[in-house]
Amino acid sequence: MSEHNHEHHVSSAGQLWAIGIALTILTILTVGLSYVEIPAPFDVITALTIAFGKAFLVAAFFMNLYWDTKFNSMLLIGAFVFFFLMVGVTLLDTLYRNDVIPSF
Amino acid sequence: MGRLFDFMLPEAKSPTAESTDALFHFINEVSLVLLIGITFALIYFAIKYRRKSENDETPVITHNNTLEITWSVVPLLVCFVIFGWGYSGWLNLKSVPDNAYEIQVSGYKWGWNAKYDNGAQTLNEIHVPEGRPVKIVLQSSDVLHSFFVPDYRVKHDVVPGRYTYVWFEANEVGESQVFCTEYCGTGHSDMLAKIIVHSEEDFETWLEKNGGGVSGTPVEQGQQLVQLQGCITCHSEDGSEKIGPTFKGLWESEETLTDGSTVSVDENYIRESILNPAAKIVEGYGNVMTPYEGRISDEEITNIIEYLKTLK
Amino acid sequence: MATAEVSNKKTLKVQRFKPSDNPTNTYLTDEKGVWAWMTTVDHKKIGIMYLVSVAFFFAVGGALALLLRTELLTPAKTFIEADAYNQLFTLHGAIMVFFVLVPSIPAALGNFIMPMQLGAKDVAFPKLNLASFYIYVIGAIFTFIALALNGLDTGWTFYTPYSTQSTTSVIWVTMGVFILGFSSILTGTNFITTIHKMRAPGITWGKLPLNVWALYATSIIQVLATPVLAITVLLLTMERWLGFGIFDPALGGDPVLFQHFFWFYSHPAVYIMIVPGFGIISEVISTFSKKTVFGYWAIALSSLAIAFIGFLVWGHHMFTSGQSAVATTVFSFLTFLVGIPTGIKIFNWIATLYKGSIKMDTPMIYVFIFLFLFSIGGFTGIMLGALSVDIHLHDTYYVVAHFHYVMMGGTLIALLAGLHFWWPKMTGKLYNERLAKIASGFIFVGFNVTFLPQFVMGAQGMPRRYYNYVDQFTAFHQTSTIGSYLLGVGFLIILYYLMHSLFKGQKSPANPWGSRGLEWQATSPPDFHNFDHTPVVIHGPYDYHQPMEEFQLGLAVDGNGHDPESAKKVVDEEREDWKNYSLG
Amino acid sequence: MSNHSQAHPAHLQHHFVDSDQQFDAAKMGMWVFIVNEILFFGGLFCAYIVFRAWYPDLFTQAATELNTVWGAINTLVLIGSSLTVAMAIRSAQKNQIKGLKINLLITIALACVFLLIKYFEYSHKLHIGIWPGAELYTYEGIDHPLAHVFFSIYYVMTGIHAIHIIVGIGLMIWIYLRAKKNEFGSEYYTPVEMVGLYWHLVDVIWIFLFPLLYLIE
Repeated sequence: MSEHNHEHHVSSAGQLWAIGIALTILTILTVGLSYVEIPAPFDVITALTIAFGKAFLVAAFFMNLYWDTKFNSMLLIGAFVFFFLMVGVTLLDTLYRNDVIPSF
Repeated sequence: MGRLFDFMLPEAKSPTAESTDALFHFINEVSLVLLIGITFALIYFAIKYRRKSENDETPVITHNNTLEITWSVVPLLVCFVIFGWGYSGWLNLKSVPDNAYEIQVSGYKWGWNAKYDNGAQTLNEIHVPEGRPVKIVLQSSDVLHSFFVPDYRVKHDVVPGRYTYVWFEANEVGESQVFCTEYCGTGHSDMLAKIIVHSEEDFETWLEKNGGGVSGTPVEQGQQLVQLQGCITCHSEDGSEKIGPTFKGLWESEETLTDGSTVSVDENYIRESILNPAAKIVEGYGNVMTPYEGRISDEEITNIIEYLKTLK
Repeated sequence: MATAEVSNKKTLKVQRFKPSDNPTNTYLTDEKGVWAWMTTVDHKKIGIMYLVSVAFFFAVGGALALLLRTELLTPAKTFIEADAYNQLFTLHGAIMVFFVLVPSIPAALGNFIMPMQLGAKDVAFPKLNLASFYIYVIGAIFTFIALALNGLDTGWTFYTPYSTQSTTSVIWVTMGVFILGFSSILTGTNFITTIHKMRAPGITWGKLPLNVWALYATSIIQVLATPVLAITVLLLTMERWLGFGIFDPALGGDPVLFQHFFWFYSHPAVYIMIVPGFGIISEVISTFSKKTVFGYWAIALSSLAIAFIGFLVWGHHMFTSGQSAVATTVFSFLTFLVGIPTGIKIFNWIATLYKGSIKMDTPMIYVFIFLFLFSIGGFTGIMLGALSVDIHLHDTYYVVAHFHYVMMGGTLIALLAGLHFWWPKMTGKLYNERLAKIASGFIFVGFNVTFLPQFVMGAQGMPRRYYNYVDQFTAFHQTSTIGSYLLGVGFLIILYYLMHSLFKGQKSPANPWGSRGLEWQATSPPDFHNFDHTPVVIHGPYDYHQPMEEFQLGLAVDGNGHDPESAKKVVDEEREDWKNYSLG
Repeated sequence: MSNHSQAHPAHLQHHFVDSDQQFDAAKMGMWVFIVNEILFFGGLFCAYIVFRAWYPDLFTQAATELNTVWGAINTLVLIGSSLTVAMAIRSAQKNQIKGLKINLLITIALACVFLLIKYFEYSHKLHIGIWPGAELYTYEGIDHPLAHVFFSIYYVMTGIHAIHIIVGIGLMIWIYLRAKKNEFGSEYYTPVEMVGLYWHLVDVIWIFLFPLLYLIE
């Protein structure tokens, strides 16, 4: 029975509100940017970057990962890694169906 | 040649088989050596180090890095060789020679329909010339099938809504078996075909004789159509029992449906049963037929009906 | 009384707790009656309930297999119709995969043994554990409803568009599989947490039994892969019900995408089935050689390597499916990489035997059978990973033989090894060793007679899932059928002597095999709380050169060891001192 | 094993050594559960990405049918509820039971607002013929043969998310009732924190769903 004996982190109210406001601003930003004409791949990239930023804020400060054991953060990162592997490898098929012979 | 595992493979009848067979034998032989080694070690250790008393002392051997690395790296290298070998053989299976003769083959539940460049059609027989690369372009009209010719070591899934292909070069006159290897329902194991290899001249003659598709009177055309469209895979013409009701005596008969009602067989009933078979199912049969909507013209339906009228 | 230094340099006051050979109070006597069993949160009882269910489903799936083999005695119809045959092989596959192989070792044996190997009183979430059992039962009920309605004829793989067009009860089964998936997910979640948080003092990662390592790797796969299965069958249900258009080409979908989704779970699922088997082999081989496992870390970490690489090879089920050439190449390459850690394990196990003190009791016989059969399964797997050869062998009986060698010759034989190994622990009874050896002979011979001919006819071109076949394969099929009957006889013998042992068997001592494993330092059968004390571990689980007494240590406290403060009591003495503890 | 020691707190289950171990185990179990939720939605995102890569036109055309303003408002509603649930945990940690209850009630209310907006979005679409699946889909405003595929993906993603919201509401009502019985405080608030983690996860998923579905025209 290992790795305990730590103090539970208690966030201050100001801190939580600051995160909440940051998330609100990012939401307004991403909606605003959707009305701006950004060339093709970059619109998605911006929107997803903002989304990942928001997800990071929620995970790190609302879900307390910032103060938690590293292992729980690893679990979250691991989940995303496997998700990207799944998508990436599936796209290896779906994007390259027309190449009769592998083009590398 | 006489390799140890020759008995496992059917005789190769296409150059596409060469690389595959060589690799098959190589893996089998390496595996056999390793398996004998493993089995020998197991038996030898079990006898040599059998327990003599309950107080036996055993040495503490936790690990040995040299050994660990050896039996990791050596198999890895062998695996790389196998990968490269398999990859190059597979590239050959994908690269169709430019002069290949093209045949359109369509899989359906449950048969294979082949169309040739001059309009000739065959059912469950694919006629090919000897000594010339043949490209089979595959399509499916219902579910997944898979086109497999063991003699040529080629196989590819037949996917609805897409074209796929295999190629081979038959190097002797004769017949080769075609199997469907993707499960497709009741008649999956009956979805067989033969590849019939003619010499180059015989093939040209055969092609000319059968060119131009269906011909003749409406009844004659109908008779050819029930063959080519694969109707006779499931519906017999002589009254014998198959997956669907027989054609013999069908015309103007009374059929009892699964919901208990009866219907008399007329033009419109037959037309509906071809285009939308699920609408009325005859009692005692399953709803397994593929709808022919979009795959058959009105004229062809009329000809089939004319032919069915003759099957008293 | 003495003190022992454990992992984090903490010195604990310990004493020896020798397990009694005649326990009066065990988990079997603790709470009796059907209701007490059905509502229990005890991991041991839940494990037993899983074991009984798995045995039941195995009997059903096995009976279906015998029917299939009987039908295949003749090239045309022998005694059942094509549609019935298609339903039988679908059910055989679905039952064996979802109801037997996936839960067999982790949920049945793992549930019983793993917390004991950690020196824990239970898994981290006992109620969740019971819930996963009932979810499993509900999933099974859904499947049986499907059988009572129209059955299922899609093959266990549910390939679209056949599965969206089939007139059988596909939705009931997909919902059953959806529900069943959650049972697997919850077990995995429970095990990961248990292994991290519930280890007894002294069990560092380097002293974790290899069975626990294997279950850890398995649980990771379960948690990561099973949700994708859930979403796949959910989308398939929607495809059938509403015509979603994601998988059915007639509606604009892509059938190959379905195969990606399906195999993203179902290939790792193969490792969910086999990796726990590896754990059992490590335990048994060490015990019956009385020797430290050779290459502990190689075996432990190769399980994790298999778990990881196993996620990236699913496309080798799809070499002929029409996936892109790039994907095919990458999948083939990665497939060879996943073969290596498996090979490493086999070599390490054999090296463990070297200079051991080998006793060929029934569990060890099954380990030998495993090593032989699984090697064949592995080699033929390499064969199927090679691109050009796989084109020829894909979807033939060669593949059927290959996965039976891996799943039955591997997982099921490992399960039998584990069952015979831990049977005295679970029931407190010994079984008839002579009958057990005879049965293992039947199984070994029967298995090879059944499946070796399938390699040959597969390579000759015999496709799988065939009701009728061409005449040239008759002899192979008939040999195979005879072998399957021998297998059936073997399993009946096992059923007989295990039942006999349960009711009339000789009483087992606490540790009949002289194992150093922590689970053997409890009574047989164990107490409700597994141990009467909090175990303290100072040696690795396979340190056969250390005296048995030093594997029987526990926190020395007044009372029962439940005092939460006692775990933290640090006694200020030197390490050497613990050796002076009184053996009385 | 009968006599539990006197020092045992009421919430401590028999198989744990102490409260810390119990809390850590629960939290880790919850994170493992979150991992599998991510992979669960991951399957849907994968289908989304594959179809988007195949038919980019379909996605940009079809997304115009989704109302960005309501989507954005719903995003803010969920962010607000995440904030209040974080405040609820803080209240529990500081032994402020009243604050815990008030924050839970606000969270439940915001979750209901989210569902209400979702209800209006759904009913509007169903009204004009945008149904999930090819069989029921009748809307003709989008000139693309696979328009039904986009909306199938839209409905299944937002639908499963909405089911998570409903489950979350149920869990918070349960926590609220337990809080009313004074079961939580600075010594023991594990269930509050677990439900909080779940709720934040639901929020994070929506944070990705919103730009991918609503903001791509």
